[in-house]
Formats: sequence, structure tokens, C-alpha cells
Amino acid sequence: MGNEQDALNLVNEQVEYKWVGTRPIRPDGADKVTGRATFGADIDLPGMLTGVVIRSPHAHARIISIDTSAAAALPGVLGIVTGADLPELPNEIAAGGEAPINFRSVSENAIARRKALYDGHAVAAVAATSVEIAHEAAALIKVNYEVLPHVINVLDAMAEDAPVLHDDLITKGLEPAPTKASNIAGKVEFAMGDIEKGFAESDVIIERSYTTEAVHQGYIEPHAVVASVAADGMVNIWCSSQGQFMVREFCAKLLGMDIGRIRVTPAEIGGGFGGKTTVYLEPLAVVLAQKSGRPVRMVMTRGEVMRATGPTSGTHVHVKLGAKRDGTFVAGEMVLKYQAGAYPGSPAFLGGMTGFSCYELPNAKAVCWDVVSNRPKCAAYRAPGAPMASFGVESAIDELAQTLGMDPLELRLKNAAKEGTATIYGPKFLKIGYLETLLAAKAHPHWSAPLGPNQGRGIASGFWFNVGGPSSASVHVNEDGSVSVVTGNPDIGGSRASMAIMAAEVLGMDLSKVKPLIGDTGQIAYSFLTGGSRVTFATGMAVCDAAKDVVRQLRTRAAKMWKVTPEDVEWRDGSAFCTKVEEGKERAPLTLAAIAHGAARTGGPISGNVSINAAGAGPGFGTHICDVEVDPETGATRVIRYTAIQDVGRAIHPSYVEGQLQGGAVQGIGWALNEEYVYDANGRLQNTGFLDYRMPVASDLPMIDTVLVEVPNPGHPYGVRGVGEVPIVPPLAAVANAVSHAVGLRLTSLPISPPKLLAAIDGAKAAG
Amino acid sequence: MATVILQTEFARRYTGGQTRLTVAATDYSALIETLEARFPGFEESLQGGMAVAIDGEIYQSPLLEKIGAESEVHFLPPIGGG
Amino acid sequence: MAKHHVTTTVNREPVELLCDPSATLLDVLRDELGLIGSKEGCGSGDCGACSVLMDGRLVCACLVLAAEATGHEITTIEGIADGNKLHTLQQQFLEDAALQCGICTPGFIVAAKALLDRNPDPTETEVRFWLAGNLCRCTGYDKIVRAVMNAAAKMREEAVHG
Amino acid sequence: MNAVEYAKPQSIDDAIRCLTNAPVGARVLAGGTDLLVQLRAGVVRPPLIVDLKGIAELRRIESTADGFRIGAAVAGAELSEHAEFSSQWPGITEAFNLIGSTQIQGRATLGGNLCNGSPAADSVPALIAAGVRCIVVGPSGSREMAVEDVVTAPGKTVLTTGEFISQFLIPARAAHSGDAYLRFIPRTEMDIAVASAGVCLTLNAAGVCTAARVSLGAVAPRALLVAACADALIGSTLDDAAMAKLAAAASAACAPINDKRGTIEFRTKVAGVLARRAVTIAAQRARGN
Repeated sequence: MGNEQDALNLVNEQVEYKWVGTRPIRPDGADKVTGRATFGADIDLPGMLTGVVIRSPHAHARIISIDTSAAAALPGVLGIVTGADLPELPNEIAAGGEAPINFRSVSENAIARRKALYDGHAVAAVAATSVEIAHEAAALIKVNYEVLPHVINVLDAMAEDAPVLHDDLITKGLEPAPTKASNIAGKVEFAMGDIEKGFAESDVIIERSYTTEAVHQGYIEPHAVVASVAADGMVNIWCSSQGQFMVREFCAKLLGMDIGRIRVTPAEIGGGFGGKTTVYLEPLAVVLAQKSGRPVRMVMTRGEVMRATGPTSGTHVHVKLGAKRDGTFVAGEMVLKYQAGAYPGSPAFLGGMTGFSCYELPNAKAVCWDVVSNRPKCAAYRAPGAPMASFGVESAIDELAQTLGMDPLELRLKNAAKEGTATIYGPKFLKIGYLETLLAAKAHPHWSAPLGPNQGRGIASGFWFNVGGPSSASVHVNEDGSVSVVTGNPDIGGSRASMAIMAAEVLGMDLSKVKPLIGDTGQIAYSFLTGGSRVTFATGMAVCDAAKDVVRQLRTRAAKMWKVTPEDVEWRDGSAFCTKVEEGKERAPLTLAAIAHGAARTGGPISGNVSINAAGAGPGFGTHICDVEVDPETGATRVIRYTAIQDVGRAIHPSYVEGQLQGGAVQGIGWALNEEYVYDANGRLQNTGFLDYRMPVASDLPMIDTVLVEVPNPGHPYGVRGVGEVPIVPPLAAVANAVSHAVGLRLTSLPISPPKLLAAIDGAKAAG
Repeated sequence: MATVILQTEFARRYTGGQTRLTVAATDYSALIETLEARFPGFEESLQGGMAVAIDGEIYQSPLLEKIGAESEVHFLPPIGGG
Repeated sequence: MAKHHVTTTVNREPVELLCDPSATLLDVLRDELGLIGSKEGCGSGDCGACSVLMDGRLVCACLVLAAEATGHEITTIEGIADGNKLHTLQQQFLEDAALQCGICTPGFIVAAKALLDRNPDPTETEVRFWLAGNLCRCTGYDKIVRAVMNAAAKMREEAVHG
Repeated sequence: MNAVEYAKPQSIDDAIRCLTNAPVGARVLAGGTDLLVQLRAGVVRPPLIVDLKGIAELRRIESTADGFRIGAAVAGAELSEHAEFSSQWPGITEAFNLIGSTQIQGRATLGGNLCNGSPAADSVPALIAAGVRCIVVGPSGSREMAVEDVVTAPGKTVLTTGEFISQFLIPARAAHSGDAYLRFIPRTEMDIAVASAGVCLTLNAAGVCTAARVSLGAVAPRALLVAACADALIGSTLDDAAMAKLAAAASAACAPINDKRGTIEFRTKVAGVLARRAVTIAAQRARGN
């Protein structure tokens, strides 16, 4: 085993890698720059029908009846689905993939029963031979609604007299349990130490409320699916999602089918950011395909995406932070109220778990409220729940620094969490690199660069746990010594490249001979979805393990060819070397190709297949610096310089790691400055397109500088930490702090849109 | 003896308010058996899919994870992501 | 429904087809001609994922009626490479990792080509404003802007050295 | 479902005939950047779409003794590539250039931007400030009118069945005159104006403003020509007092709404700021001319 240990002793910071840390061209790149890559809406089957969804125009309405007869009679209409076509599921939290899920909510969100709970809630769908006929049929479906009073905002929804969405929703986590239904789905608390005592010992206390608006993940590719049902009932689904196994499981649950009767093929996915971790169209397409006997394609319009999918919660977060005069944090308290949308399940608890986690804070408490209202059910969005809590905490820290006359970076350094720091949710951190990100920020020229008039600089940090979980990988050695790496995770941002790099590194072979592939649900064993910053970590670990198994097999095969024992074979640089010295026997190294070529004689094809439940995901920390310039006469804010620094463990393909930091930062900038859901008095979403849902465009931004700090995660063969979630956590406060310094006013409500900022500036002037 | 540390709210409901428990167990499932024997209903409280942290390492679907004599064990909600 | 007869040129090839008079150029490219590289991200001209060239001018295919294509030359992402030889922009997008999910990439490349055809030496600001009609949610635009600038430099170099 | 027909007449007379004989609801297509969005959203379902881009007069930019004649179906990108026009009327050019992305620029037309009837149309305040007139053609002949008289309310114009705008008549720029257009949007591109101001003014040798037209967009049901703004400028050297008076007059003229794009207070204040800034730019240009 000594050789193998040497060759594969990868958790060694000194090791020079051949491929890890390089920037090769991604294996799927050519298809994506030539327009050949097949995304969800690009799939075309013979005889395919078009399905469209009929959606509620009301924010809250009882569905009295749905008359589909006129639509059904229209020539070319081959299938109609309403809520009555899907089984009623028990109202319970069931194990689902990894996280527990209430599949009844998922089902009702996909198609309404009894009540429509938000503008855009699906109530029926129709499949027809052309898109024109489908739309005409949709217009003929008569839904008789009894419009009910609605409630949009989180504080309004919590009010005693608010219209109640679910008459069986009893708040969880309250003792004694309430007897009356409300919109408050649940309360969760986290605490450590004694905050009363902590605040009593504090010299300075900052206390404020902060608000954020609901924002959408904003992927450019709308949801799309094709479903086909064979005469024997076998279901085939092609769709873009963050997990083909998730789609299979959710459809099976929602349709009351066996998982084994559904096969899901992942299309290329045009962005997800958490928003494609559930199903919307898929079960409807399956039912329409069952009813019509024809393949059915359904593609959302942008308006449907905005009205009925995503977003993440709008929030109200109250923060109280106490410190000693020297800046030592003593106590922190957060009360978090998060919109869940129409069904329970906001990430409020994750806000409570993450908000304070960058810091050593002996006394802390977080009370997290999950609240339903007449909005689309929230979906995961990049570090779910964390950015909003962090916005409050990091703003409060900035204000504390001002109050104490301290540099906000030094204040953070003084209180930074490190190995052994206890978290509010319990465990102590193992090896983390937060401090290193702060030191990198301090050393970065950006931090000390001069500012001009009307400019301000903000700094903020962020934390995300990162997760592991179940993943599978197969590494197949082809006859010529090339290698196929098959995994079960859709490639949302370049992960094929990382899988290939890790496999090539373990095998010591030429990267160009490694072909990464993504299997459908029948071709690879279960893998949890692409999300939670887990793929390069967990699936990467499965790939490493599978490749290590292939190395073991290759040594065994070489040993057979040389008639020695596997212990006599060393695997190095993609070849087997015999370490056994025998008089008169010259044993030239055997290449991978040579062993592969003779594989039939040594025992058959060589293939490593590994399934794991990866633990050891290293937490991620980031620190961002943002400069803005404000036009004090219009309230316009421009980000003029931005630097994102993050402990990434080890960057397998640094370009795509940088890309995660840059993309996350810009999503956060959008969240901070312009993105928001705007509802009218009737609870109808007003900005259902990219025109008025204002995501950042290229001309809004400077280059986004990145610094990759590498504090290797001991839980991964190459030291990988998840990187995708963390970068959206700091920007909200980094931007708000920068604006606050530019205008000399504390901004506590996002987005800091020009009307809001101008009103604040003018208000302060008027107040003198 | 490993130390199990519970959130106050959780302890109020399942352990009569005890937030720090010492348990002799060498793996996760033995730990749960012991706690269940001491506090009937404890195991059921984890059915929602609680994750466990053993010495700072988080396990989302634990069963036989090793627990040392000096280990610290925490229960926490399952964490997903985007 | 009376179909409209369209005679046009797509990626240098003559094309004749019948379409619904209200069909967009994007509908026809994708559904009739199988040119799926032009993507629909919004259907309202706000995302640029369906960017194509019409007589060399950059347009959103979702905002052009197919009927309007008669007599015009259309270039889509599928017509940017020379056979299997990638255009410098395409190669540079790969080398600079200027794509993550890749859904917006065809639109960006077509838009960037239109820019470089007019202005071989754009400033960063010019690149950013020219590309403001192309949304990308993954990259934060940094690597896209760099790829366009780098491709421009290479193309200038190629122009000098033939 | 109603069938949609597409027609592309090659002359003004053919187009008028086409539109006059069309069933109710026929729509003119110029750049299509508004019409196609409405079609796609199902807001309109016209029985006939009449594409005006086949008519030569509507596609031409002509330099005349009196200034310029610009076809109503000339796209923004085409206008900004016309060096002579854009150097004489940078304000109009910039305004037209601000309509949407590069992609939209390749399609959107002056005629469409005006006749869509949006109070926030970018080119309209610039055209009004420059004193631009347009030729309306239709079954009962052609008539000429000032741009400010075309739109009556959001989405509504004075045009009657069979009528469309064929050309815009842009005067030759007077000596020592300059124009400018500014708008406010939350981002740097791609948004609809939240407030806007178009200015055209003339200075004499002493730097005194002898003529001015100020138009505001997105602050009322249609673009406004604000005489009080001009009054604030004329006779002044554009000193601080005049500028303050201008900004106050601009704000006073506003009758905006609260919507997803801005508040009444914001639009009212920013209209004044933009008017002031646009005057500064126009004055610089006037001094250079």
C-alpha cells in the first residue's frame, strides 16, 4: 500500500499537481459556443405536442369549478390536466432526497387544488398539436373563482387579522401549540450563552431592523420539459433541472408512481442558482403525455417564470449587537421573519444559523419565523436564507465600527471565527479560512485606494456551511486507454471540467483523454442534486474514489501481465512501474493504453464505480469590498470597484471558481440595488419581465476582482471546499455599507433603489 | 463519555430541559439508543431529518458514525443549498 | 390560416419556407430550421439570448417577424464558425472561461461579433454598453468582457499578420 | 382564432389602401420592438400587420435646404451612423440611441417610438425640444403637425384609420444653438425612462439665451412642452438663478404617477435635475456652434 499512499496522498499542501489548479478548456465548451448544446427547450420528438398552463390571475381565490369541455372539444386538443388528475398526498413532512419535504405542498404548487394562492398559480394545463391551438384552448378553459382577501407582505401576513391561506396551518415550534390556524408556519430558535447577561455587559449596543425584498434567481433559461409515456406506462422525461434524480423522485411522489417506471435525462441547464431544485411543469407534462399518448413539450414564458417559480424570501430581520468598547463582540440577537410564499418552507432557519457564524460571539440568539403569504412558493436561492441575515448583521457591525471609531475590517479581524469557534447551531468549526480572507482584504490594494467625492467603500463577510451528501461516479477505461467519467450531476457552471481534472490527476494521465459525461437516471447511480456547493466536493470525491479504484485495478492487471503481485506495481504518471527487481527480467513500464488494450486477457473491462455519502464539506467564508459612487441629486448608485475574496479550499479549475465569485457578487449587487418583486393592490405581480425586474447588465458593472484564498479542506482528497453559495452572502451589506458611507446615512432597506435613496437623502437634508 | 449538547428549545421539548448530556456510546446509533432509553420519544424527534455534528463534522444521514470518549455531539436541522 | 411564404438566406444558405404570418424569426429558426442555438430567454427583446445578425445588423430574433426576413441575410450562432474551425471569439470564450451555464453564450458571441465587425478596438466601456442587451446571470460579465477584448486583440493581430 | 395576415406595401399609397381596407385592429409595423412584444403577450391580435419598411420614403434620411427629412421607419442605429445628422442634432441622436439595447437600436424607429404613445418614449422629448414636425399620410391626404400634437394620452394618438407618419421634418439647427437629452433610469441601460428632459436652446454672442424649448418625458400622460421652463431660460445667461427657476418650473409641470418604475416625488424632483443638466449640455454645444 505504500506506493499507493505515496501516489495518492493528496491531502498534502506541498504536492505539485499536474492538472489540479490549471485552466483547461471545458470539455462541453465547443458545443456551447457553437449553439449545439441541447437545453431543455431544444428537445424535439416526433409527434410532440405543446403544453401550456392556465394560471390564476388572482392572488387568493377559491376555485369553485373548472370547465374544460369547450377546450376539450377544440380540434387539435389532445389532453387537459387539472388538480383533480393528481393524487391527493398526505400533509406531512417526508424524507425527500436529502432534505425533508412536504410533497403535498409541492404537488399543490405545481397545480392548485381548492384554492389558488398567488397570481400565476397553475390551475390547469392543456396539450395540443400546435402552440396556437394550445393557447386558444387555454382561453376556453373556464375557471370559476371566488376571490378572497389576500396578503403579500410578511409583517402583514403575521398580523392577527390577516387573511389566512391554509385553514389547517398551525404554527410549529410554539408551546403550547396554537389552536387557531394562521400564516405563521413555524418558529425555530438557536441560542448559545446568555444574551441578557451579554447585553448587560456590553458597552455599546447597535439595534436596528433591516428589510429585503423577494428576488428571483433570474436564470436566463426558462423551465422546460419534454415528457413521453410509452404504451407500457414507462415514463421518459427530458428536462433542465439541478438534478435528474430529484425530478424522478418528485414526479414519482406527485404522480403516485414507482421510481423505477420513470427515467429522467438531464438536458443542459441554463442556470438554476437553486431555482431548479423542484418541479413545476414536469408532473403536468407527464399527465398530458399519459392522456394524449404523445410526447408533450412545455416551456415557460419569462412571465410564468417570474410569477410562478422561485423566488427567495423577502425578509424583515431585527438585529441587536453588543460589544465592549475595545470592539470585542459580547452578545448578538436576531429575529428573522421570512416570506415562504404560498406554502411553508422559507429559509429563515438558515438565516438564523448563518448570520452570526463569521464571528466569535459567546452569547447569541436567533429566532426564526417562517411565514406564508400570497406569493409564489419560495425556492432555494444560492446560500438560501443567509444573505438577508448577513445583510442585517454585517450592517450592524459596520455601524458598530463607526460608533467605536474603529476600522470595520479590524473590528472583524478582532472577532473572526477560527478553528474551534462555537457556532450558534452547536458544533465548533474545524479548519476554516475566514481570518485568511480578512487578511487578504487588508493586504489588497483596493482596501487602501483613495476615494473621490460622493464615493463610499463598504466591506462585509459571509458564511455558508457547504454540504456533501450522496453522489455516484463511474470511471470507465476504454479499449485505447482513454477514460470516460460518468456522474449524475447536471453541469451548471463548468463541473465537467473539474470532474475530468480530478480523474486525470488521480490516474496521472493526459487530461485530453478523459471524457466527462452526465448520465441519466438509468445510467448512473443516485446522486443528490447540483446545489449546495456540493458537486466539486462530493461528486468530485466520488470521482476520485472511482479513479483510485481504477488505479488499484490497473496495478492488479499490470501485476498479472508481469506475473508479480500488485504490491510490486507502482502507478505513476499514467503508467505502471514494476518495483520488483529480478535478475534478467526487464519490465518496461506499462502504459494505461497497453493495460487497457490487454484488459480482456487480464480479467475484462476496467471500470471503477463508486457511490458515497460524502461528509466533511468544509465551510466557506468570503469577504467582499465594494466601492460605490452616488449621484446625490438622483439617488443613482454605481458600483465602481469590487473585490471578492474567498477561502475556496483548493480551486480545481480556478477560472470557474473565480466565475462563481464574480457571478455571486453580481447577483448580490442586483439584490442590493435594483431587484425586487413589485405587487399591485390586487396582489398581481407588476414586473414579470427582465425589463422591470432589473438584473444587472454589463454596463452597470466594473470588473469583479477575485482573490482565491486556499485553506485546503481536510475532508476532500484535493482540499476542495464548495464555492458557489458563499459569494452571494456578503454583497448585500458590502453595497449597503458603501452607500451608507457615500451619503452619510445608514441604509437598512433593500433594494437601495434610486427613489428610496433620494428620499432618504432629501429626508435627512430636511431634518437638518 | 461523549457530550451531547442540545438547543434549549429542543431540550425543553424532549429532555426535560437538559441541554448537556453525557452518554457512553461508540457510534451514532448506539448514542441514539441510549438517549431513547433515557428520554422516550427522543428518536422520533429526529425523524424530521435532523443532521448531526460529531466533533464539528456534520453528517446529514448518520447511522454508524464513530463517537469518541471526548466527542461533542450536536443535532441540527438538515442543510440544503441552492 | 394562410401561411406566409418566406425566401431568405440563413447562414449563407438559401432558405424557403411557409410560416404563420405572426411567427417570429426566432420561432422559425428554432422550430422550422432546427437552429436551436438562438435561445428564448424572455420573448421581449430584454435578454439578447436570441441575438442574430440581419444583413450584418444585430437584432433580437424574437422581435423580428419571420415574414420580415424575406430578402435579407440572417446569420445565427450556427453560422459564426467556419465549418468546425471556431471563430476567434468562440475560441476566446472557451479559453477565458467566459461561460458557465452557456445559455446566453450564443447571443453574446453573435452580439460581440457585430461589435468587432464595426469596431475592432473597442474600449471596455464600449464593450459593456454594446453588450448591455445581453443578460448573463452566471458570470457577472467579467470574463465575457475580457474574452471580447482579448478576441479583439487577437483579431487585430491576425489582421496585421494575415 | 383570428388569422393574422402580413403585408409589405411598396408605396405610401399602397400602404394607405392596405390599412383603409383592413379589418378593424390592423396594425402598422415599423421596427416592431413594441408590436412584437404585444403580439407575444397576447395583448393584441391584429388581423393584419402592415410592414412599412418596404416604402422607400420611410427608410431614407435626406438632407434638405430646411434641415433633414427622416423616414419614420429609419432605425436608430441607422440614424446614429449618419454623421451629418448626428453632429447637427446630437440631442436627438442620443435620445434615439437610448432606446433599448444595441439589438433594439437595429430595429426601433422614430415613427414607432412616437406612435406607440408611451409617455416615456426617449426620442419624443428630444424631437419636441428641437421643434420637429412630422408628415401624417392617410386616405384623406397628407398633413403636417408638430410632434407634440401627435400623442394625446398613453397609447393614444391623433392618427385615424389608415393614417401613419411617413417622415419627420427636422429643422436646420439655428446658429449658436444646441440640443441635449437626458433621462433617468435605475440601471445604465435597458430600462424605460423614469423621467427625462429634452432641451434645445440658442445663445447670443453675450451668452444670453434667446430661444429655448424644454420638453419633459415620463412625468405626465404624454411628453410635455413646458413653456415655463423656456421662460426661465430666455433672457438669462443660464446663471444659477435661472437654472433654479428652470428646475422649479420643470418640477411644477410634472403630473406623474407612482408605479413600478418610480414615485411621484422622485419623478418630480428628478425632472428638474435632468432639465438643469440637459440645459448645461445644450448650452455647451450652443457655445461650440
